[in-house]
Amino acid sequence: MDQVVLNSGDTAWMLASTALVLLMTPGLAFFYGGMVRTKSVLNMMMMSMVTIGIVSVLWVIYGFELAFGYTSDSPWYGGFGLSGLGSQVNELTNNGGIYPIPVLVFAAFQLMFAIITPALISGAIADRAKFTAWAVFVAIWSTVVYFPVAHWVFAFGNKVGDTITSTGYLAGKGVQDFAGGTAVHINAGAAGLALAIVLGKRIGWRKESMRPHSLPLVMLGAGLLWFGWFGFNAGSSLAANGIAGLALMNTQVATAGAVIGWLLVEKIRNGHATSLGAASGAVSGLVAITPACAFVAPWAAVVIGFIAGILCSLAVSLKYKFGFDDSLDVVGVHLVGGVWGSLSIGLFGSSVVNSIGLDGILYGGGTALLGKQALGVGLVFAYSFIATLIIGYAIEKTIGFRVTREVEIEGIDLKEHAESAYELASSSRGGASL
Amino acid sequence: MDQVVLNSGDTAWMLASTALVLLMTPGLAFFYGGMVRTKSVLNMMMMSMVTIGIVSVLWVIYGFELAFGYTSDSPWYGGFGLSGLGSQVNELTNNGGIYPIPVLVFAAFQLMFAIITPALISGAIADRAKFTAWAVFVAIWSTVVYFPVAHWVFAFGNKVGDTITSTGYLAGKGVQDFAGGTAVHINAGAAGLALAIVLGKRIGWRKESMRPHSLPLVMLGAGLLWFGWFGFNAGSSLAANGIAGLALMNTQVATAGAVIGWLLVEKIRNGHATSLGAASGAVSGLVAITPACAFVAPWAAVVIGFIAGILCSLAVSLKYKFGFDDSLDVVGVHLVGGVWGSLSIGLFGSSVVNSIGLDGILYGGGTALLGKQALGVGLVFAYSFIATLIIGYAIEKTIGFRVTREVEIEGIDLKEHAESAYELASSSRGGASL
Amino acid sequence: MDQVVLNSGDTAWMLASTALVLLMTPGLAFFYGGMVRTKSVLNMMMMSMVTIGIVSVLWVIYGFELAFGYTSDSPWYGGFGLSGLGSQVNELTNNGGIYPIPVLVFAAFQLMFAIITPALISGAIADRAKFTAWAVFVAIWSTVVYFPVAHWVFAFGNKVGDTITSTGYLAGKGVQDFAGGTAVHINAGAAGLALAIVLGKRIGWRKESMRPHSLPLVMLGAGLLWFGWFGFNAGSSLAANGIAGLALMNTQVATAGAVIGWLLVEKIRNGHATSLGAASGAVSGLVAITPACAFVAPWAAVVIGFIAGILCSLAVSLKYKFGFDDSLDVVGVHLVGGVWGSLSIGLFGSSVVNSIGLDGILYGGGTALLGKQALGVGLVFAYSFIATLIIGYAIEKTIGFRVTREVEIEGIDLKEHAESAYELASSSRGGASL
Amino acid sequence: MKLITAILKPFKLDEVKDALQAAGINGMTVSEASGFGRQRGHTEVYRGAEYTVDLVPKVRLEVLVDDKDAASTVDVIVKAASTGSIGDGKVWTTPVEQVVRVRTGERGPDAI
Amino acid sequence: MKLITAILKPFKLDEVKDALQAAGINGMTVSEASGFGRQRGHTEVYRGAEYTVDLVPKVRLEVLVDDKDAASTVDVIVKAASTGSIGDGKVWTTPVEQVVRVRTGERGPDAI
Amino acid sequence: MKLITAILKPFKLDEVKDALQAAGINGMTVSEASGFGRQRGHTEVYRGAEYTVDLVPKVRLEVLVDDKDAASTVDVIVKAASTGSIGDGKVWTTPVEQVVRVRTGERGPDAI
Ligand SMILES: Nc1ncnc2c1ncn2[C@@H]1O[C@H](COP(=O)(O)OP(=O)(O)O)[C@@H](O)[C@H]1O
Ligand SMILES: Nc1ncnc2c1ncn2[C@@H]1O[C@H](COP(=O)(O)OP(=O)(O)O)[C@@H](O)[C@H]1O
Ligand SMILES: Nc1ncnc2c1ncn2[C@@H]1O[C@H](COP(=O)(O)OP(=O)(O)O)[C@@H](O)[C@H]1O
Repeated sequence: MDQVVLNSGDTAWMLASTALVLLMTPGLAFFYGGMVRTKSVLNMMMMSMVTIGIVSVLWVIYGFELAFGYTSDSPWYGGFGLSGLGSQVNELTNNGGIYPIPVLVFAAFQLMFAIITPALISGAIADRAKFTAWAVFVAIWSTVVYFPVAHWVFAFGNKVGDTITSTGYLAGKGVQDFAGGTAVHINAGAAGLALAIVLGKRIGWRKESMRPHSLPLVMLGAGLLWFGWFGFNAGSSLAANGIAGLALMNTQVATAGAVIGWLLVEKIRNGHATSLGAASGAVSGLVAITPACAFVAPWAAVVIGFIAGILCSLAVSLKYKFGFDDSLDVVGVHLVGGVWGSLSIGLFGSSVVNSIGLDGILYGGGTALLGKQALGVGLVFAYSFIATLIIGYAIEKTIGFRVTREVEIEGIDLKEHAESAYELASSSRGGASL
Repeated sequence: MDQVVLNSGDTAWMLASTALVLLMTPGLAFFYGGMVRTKSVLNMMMMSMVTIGIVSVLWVIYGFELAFGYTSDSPWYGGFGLSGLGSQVNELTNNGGIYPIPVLVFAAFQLMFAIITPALISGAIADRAKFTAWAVFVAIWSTVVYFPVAHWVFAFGNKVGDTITSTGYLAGKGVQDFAGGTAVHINAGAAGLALAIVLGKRIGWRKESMRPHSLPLVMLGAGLLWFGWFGFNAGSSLAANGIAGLALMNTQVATAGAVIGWLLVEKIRNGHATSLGAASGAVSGLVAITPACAFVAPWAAVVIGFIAGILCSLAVSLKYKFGFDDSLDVVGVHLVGGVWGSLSIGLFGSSVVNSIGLDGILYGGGTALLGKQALGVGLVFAYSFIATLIIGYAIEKTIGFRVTREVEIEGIDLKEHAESAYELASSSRGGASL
Repeated sequence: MDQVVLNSGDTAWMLASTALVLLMTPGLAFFYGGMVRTKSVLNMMMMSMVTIGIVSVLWVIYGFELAFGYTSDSPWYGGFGLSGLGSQVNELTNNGGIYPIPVLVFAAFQLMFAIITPALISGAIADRAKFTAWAVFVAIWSTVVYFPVAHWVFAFGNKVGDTITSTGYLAGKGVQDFAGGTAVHINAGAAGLALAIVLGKRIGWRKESMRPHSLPLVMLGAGLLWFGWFGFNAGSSLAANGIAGLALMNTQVATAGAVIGWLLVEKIRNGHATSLGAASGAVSGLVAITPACAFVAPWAAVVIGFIAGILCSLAVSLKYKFGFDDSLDVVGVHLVGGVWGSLSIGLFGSSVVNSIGLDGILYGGGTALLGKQALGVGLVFAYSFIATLIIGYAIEKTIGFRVTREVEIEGIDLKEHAESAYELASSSRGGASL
Repeated sequence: MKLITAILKPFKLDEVKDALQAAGINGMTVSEASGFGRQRGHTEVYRGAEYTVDLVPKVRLEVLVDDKDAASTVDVIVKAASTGSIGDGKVWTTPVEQVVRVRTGERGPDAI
Repeated sequence: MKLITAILKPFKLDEVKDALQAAGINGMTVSEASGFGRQRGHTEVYRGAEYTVDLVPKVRLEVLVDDKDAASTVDVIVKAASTGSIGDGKVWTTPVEQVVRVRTGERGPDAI
Repeated sequence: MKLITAILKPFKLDEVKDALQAAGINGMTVSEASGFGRQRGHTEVYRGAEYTVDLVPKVRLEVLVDDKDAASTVDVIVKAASTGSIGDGKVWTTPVEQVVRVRTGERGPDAI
C-alpha cells in the first residue's frame, strides 16, 4: 500500500465523474428555472451560476483546506490556512488511505459537491432573493456550514503509515454516507427550510397559481441531473471498480423506482401522472439512493427509490400545512429524501454486497447501524438549520435579503438582472415579415 | 485468460458509456418532444420517462436474467427466474469470454439499451396513446420482445473453461451487429410500424399541418443523442481499446456523412436544407453505423452514413404513400437505417480493420456475410412486427390504446397529464409589470 | 519507451474526452442560437451542424493527414495525400512521442477541435450569411487555415527511435499552447473579425435592439460548453494523469474567476449582473485558460480567469467603437480571451507545476517565454486574419456570401431553411381546446 | 362599413377561413385570445396542487366588410364555427367610419 | 349593446375578473397587449449595451354588455383595476350593432 | 372620440411609433396579430413535406384620439407604415362613446 502509483483507469473515471458532477449544477439551474414563472427564470439560473463562481474560488483559497486539510487534527474541520493548491500536482489522494488518483482530481471532484449543495438551497427562495444578498449568503454558508460538514462526513483522514489522523466526526463514528445524503441533501434541505422561513412567503402564495413556465426545461434539468448523478454516486468510490458499478446500477434503478412511486401516488390521488411528477420522482430517488448506493443490493435500491418517490410526493404538500413557502420543494425532496435514504442503510445495508459496509436490520445487523445513521441525520440537520437561520437573519437585518414588493411583482429578472428570459414574439422589433 | 482481473481503464470507459447511453433516452424525449405540437410535448416526453422507470425495475427483477442468464441454455432466451442482482457485485462479466469489467457494469450498460429500444417506438404513435396503455405495452413488449431478442443478438454465451453455452441464436450464426442495428433499431422500427397500424392515423393527418413546435428542442435532442451514442457504439466494445477507438471514429464520421446526405437530398428536392433535416440525418447516420461501427474502415463509415442520409430522407415520405401515420418516422429512420446498416457490413466489412470481423463483398469475402446479415434483419423484423401487432391489438381490445377524439383535439398533455408544457405569456396570472 | 502498450485508462479518458468535445459544438449552437433573434435561431444552429458534417468528412479524406501526417517533414503542414484512416486501427498515437492510446482516438479527439474552430467563427456573421456560402467557406477555411495551423501548434512530430521529424513550426519554437489558445481561439477570433468585415453590418445594427431571444438557451449552451471543455483541456494531456487533473482543476477555477470578473464589471458599470454576462464570462474564462491550463497553478488560473472576465467584458464594446458588427462577439471573447490566455503563460507559467513547462516572469523565468507566446499569438492572428479576408472576399465576389435585404428582414430561417424555430401558440392550427 | 369580430374555438379557424374565402372574403386578421364564459376551464396539477385555469384558448378574428355584406358574412362565420357545444364563441358587428389601405392610400370600401 | 375594451396591468386581471363576476358579468375575452404611454418602459442590458424597452406588458379585456349595464360595468372595471400609479390603463366603450352566439345562433342581448 | 386600429408590418412598428410621437400622440396599445390577404404566406418544409403557412405576422396598433385628431392621425400612420408593397396593412376608424383613465377616473378626451 505504501508504494501506491497512479492508476490511469481510476483517474479516468474520476476525471469523467468530476465533469459529470459539474454538469449537475447547470442541470439544477434548468430544473429550477423551468419551475418558476417566466419573470424569474434568469434569477433562478443566476443563483446557481454565481454559486459555481464563488465556491470555486473559495475552494482554491481555503475551502479545500478547511474541508480536507490535515493541519487541525480536529473532527470538526480540516485546517485553516490559504492553499492555492499550487504544489500538489503530483501528489496522490490521501483520505483515510492513499488512492491512486491525483489529489487535484479529488479536490476538483469534491469541489463540485461543494458547489451543488448551496445551489440546491436556492430552490426554497425562488423569485424573491436579492442577488447580491444571495452571493454573500453563498460565501458565508459555504465557509461556515458546508466546508466543515463535508469534513465531518467525507474526511476519512490523513493516513501516514498505519496512523490515520484528522478523521471527520461522523466518518469517525462510522456513519455511512456514500455520496452525500447528509452532507449534501439534508444539509441543503435544512438550510432551504431555514431560508424559506427567513425570507417569508411570496406575494400571492396559495392564492395565485404559480405554474411552471416550461416543463420541457424542467425535464431537461432532470435529465442532466440524472446523467450527472452517475458521476456523483459512482464517482464517490474514487475508483473504477465493482463498488462504482454497484453504485451506478443502484443509482439507475432506485431512480426508476422513485419515478414509478411518485407517478402512482399522483395517479391515485389526482387521477393523472404528470411530467413534473416524473421529474420530481427522479430527483427524489436520486437523493435517497445517494447515501446508500454502495451499501445495498440493487433490489433494495429499487425499494428505497420506490418508497422515496411515495414519501417525497406526499411530503411536498406539507409546506401548505405548515405555511412556509419552500417554493420548489427543497425540503420535500432533498430533506425528506436525504433523511429516508440515510436511514434506509440501517435497514437494507449489507456487508455481503459491500465488504466495507455493515449489516442493517434486514440483514440481521440489529439497530446499531440505524442508530449511527440517525446521529448523522440529526446532527447535520440541526447544525445546518440553526446556522442557516442565523446567517439568513443576519443578512436580512443588514443588507436585506428580500427584494421589494415592486421588484417581486414586476419580476426579479427585469429588476435585478435587467433582462428578460425570452423574446420569442415574431413581431418583436426587427423581426417578422416585410 | 482464466485469471482475468478487473481492468480499471475498461471499467472507467464502461461506467462513462453507461451514463452516456442513459442520457440518450432524455435526448430522445427532447428530439421527439420538439417535433410534436405544443399540446403533446409532455406526453411525448413522459412515454420515454416511464419507459426508463418500468424497464429498469423489470431488469432487476427478471430482465437481465431473461436476456443474459445462462440457466436455459437456449438460443432464444437466457433464463427464467428472479434475480435482484444482489450477489454479483464482485463478479466479472462473462459473455462468450470473461471481460475484466464488473458484471453489474455490463448489466447497467445493457439496461440502457433495453430502455431506449421501447422508447424509440413511441415516436410512431405521437399524440394519441393512452398513457396507462403505453406503460402496460412497455412492460409486455420488453418482456416478450426485447429481452429475448437481446439474447439472440447480444448473448455470446457463458464461458466455462473452453466451453461456451447459452449463446444467442443470431450471435451463434455469426450475424454481426456490434451495437444493436437489429436488436435495437430494426426491432423498434418494426414495432413502430405495427403500433402505427394498430392505433391508426391522427385526426387531421395529411390535412392539417403538424409542424414541430420547437426545432431548438429537436436540435438539443439530436445533440444529446449524438453525444450519448459514442457510449452506445464505442462502449459496445466493453473495453477502452482500439476497437472502441474505431467505433468512436466511425460513429462520428458516418453521422457527418449522413447529415450531408440528407441535406443534399433536401437542397435538391425542396431547394432548402433544413435543421430538421440535419437532425434527422444525424440520427439516420447514427442508426446505420450502429451495427457496423467496429467492422468497417472510417472511409466506409462515411459512405455508409452518406447513403443512410439519402435513403432515410427518401424513406420518410413512404408513409404518405402507404397511408400509415408513423408520426415521427420511426420506420423511415430506425427501420430503414437499421436494415441498411446491418446489410452494409456484408459490403464493407473488413477483417483487416477488425480481426474478429469478416470480409464483406468489397473485400472479397463474397456474399456469405451479407446472407447472415439478411437472416438477422429478417428474423428480428418478422418477430418484432408480428409480436407487436398482437400485443398492440390485445391492449386496444382490452383496456384501449388510443385516446378519445376529444382528448386528441384538446391535447393529450392537458387531458392525460393535467399539465401544459409552457406558460410563457408575460401577462399570465401573477406575471408582468406593476 | 519503445515497447509502449495500450493503456486502457488513458484510452478511456480520451474516448470520454472526445465525446465531451463533440458536445461542445451543439453547445455552441445553443449558446449562439439563444443570442440571436427568433428569426435566425435555426440558421445559427445549422452553421454549426453543417460544420460538423463537412469537417468530419474532410478529416477522413485528407484533413488528419494534412494536420498530423509526417510525409512532408515540413513545419507548416503535415502531408498531402488521401488517407481514409483505414489501416490504423491498431496503431498507437505518435506525436512527438508514442502515447499509449490508439491513433484513431487521437484522430477523433483532434477532429473535434477541427470542428469547433470554424463553428466558433459563425457567431461573427449571425443572421446574414448564405448557407451554401458558409458551407463552402468551412471547407476552404478548414483546408487552408485550420489544418495547417493545427500542424504548427499541435504536431509535436513523428518520433522514430530518438529522432523526431515533422514538428510543427510553433511547437518547434517552444510556444506553449496546451489546448488551443492560438490554434483554436485566436484563429477563430481573427477569422471572425475578417468575416464580420467582409459581410458588413446587419440591417438595423445599433439602431434596433437585437435582444437575445432566449437566455435559457444561452445558459444551456454555456453549461454544455463548460462541461465539454473539461474534455477539451484535460483531454489535451492525452492521458489520465496528474497533468489532466491540473488542467481539469484550472479549467474549473479560471472559469469561475471569469464569471465573477465579468459580473463585477457589469455590476459596477450597469448596476446589474446579467445572466448573459455570467454565460459570457464563463466562456471567456474557458477560452483564456485553454492554452495555460496545464502550465499554471490553480491560484494563477483564478487570476487568469478573473482578468479574462474583466478584459473580455470591456472588449465586447470595442465593436461599437470600431464599427464592425461582430454579432456575437467572437472577437471580444475568443480573440481577446485567447490572446490574454496565451500571453498569461509568459507571466504565470511554472516549471514546478508542470515539469515540461517553463517559468514565466513571475517565477523568475524572464521574458523569454512571453516572447515565444507573442510569436504564436502574432503569427496565428496574422495568418488567419489575412487568409480569411481573402477567402471571404473570394466567396463574396463569386457565389455571394451575404443574403439579400429581403431575406435578412423576413428572417434567414424562413428564407434559407424554410422553417420557423418555434410554433408555440396554443391556438396554432390543430391546437387548443374543443 | 362594418367590422365583424369573432371569438372562436382555435381548431375551427381553418374551416372558418375556408368558408369566408368561399364567400368571397379575401382578407382578415387573426389574433390569439383567451375566453371566459359558460365553458368551463380545466384543472392542472403541479406536485399534487390542483389549479383551475378558467381561461380557455380562443382565436379572435376581425373582418372588415362593406355594409351590404355584413349580415351574410356573420352568417358564414357562425355556420362554419358552430359545433353546438358550449364555448363556440361570439360574433359581433361594429360600425366603421373609415378604412384606409396603407399601401395605396385607397379609402372606404375600395380599401377592403 | 356595447363593447367595453379595457387595457389593464396584467397582475390586476384576476381582481377585475372577480369583480365582474360579482357584478353578474359572466363572459369576457382576454388577450395580451403591450402599452406605450406615460408609464416608462424599462432598461435591459446585454453585454454592456443598454436597451430601452418602451412597451410595457398589458392585458386587453373585452366585455360585451347590454346598453343598460355599460356604465356600471365600466365603473366596476375601473374600480378593480386601479392602483393609483401611472400606467393603470384605459377603459373605453364602443357601440355594437349585432351580437350572435355561435353555438345557438341567438342574437342581440340574449347572445351575451 | 375615435379608436384608430391599424394592422401593420411588424418591422414598421418603430417608425410608426416615432411618427405618432412626433405628431403629439403619446399613448397607444400594441398587440400581435396574423394577417390573411393579398400578400402570400410562405412555404415551410419538414422532412420533405411542404406546408403553406398562409397567415403572415402583423402587429395591431390601437390609438384613441380626439375626434379632431382622427383624420390626421390616420394619415401619420399610413405615411409611416407604407412600403408600397403588398401586405402593408389597413387602418380603420371606429366611434368611441366613452373613455376612462383607470388611474384617475378622468373621462372623455381628458382620459386620452
Ligand atoms: N360578454 C362577453 N363579452 C366578451 N366575450 C365574451 C362574452 N361572453 C362570452 N365571451 C366569449 O365567448 C366565448 C364563449 O362563451 P361561452 O359563454 O363559454 O359559450 P357560449 O357562447 O357557447 O355560450 C368565451 O370564451 C369568451 O371568449
Ligand atoms: N391614446 C391611447 N390609445 C390607446 N391606448 C392608450 C392610449 N394612451 C394610453 N394607452 C394605453 O393605456 C396604458 C396606460 O397609459 P399611460 O399613459 O401609461 O398611463 P395612465 O393611463 O395611467 O396615464 C398604456 O400602456 C397604453 O396601453
Ligand atoms: N377585410 C379585411 N378585414 C380585416 N383585416 C384585413 C382585411 N383585409 C386585409 N386585412 C389585413 O390587412 C393585411 C394586409 O392585407 P393584404 O391584402 O395582404 O395587402 P394590402 O392591404 O396591401 O392589399 C392582411 O394581412 C390582414 O391582416
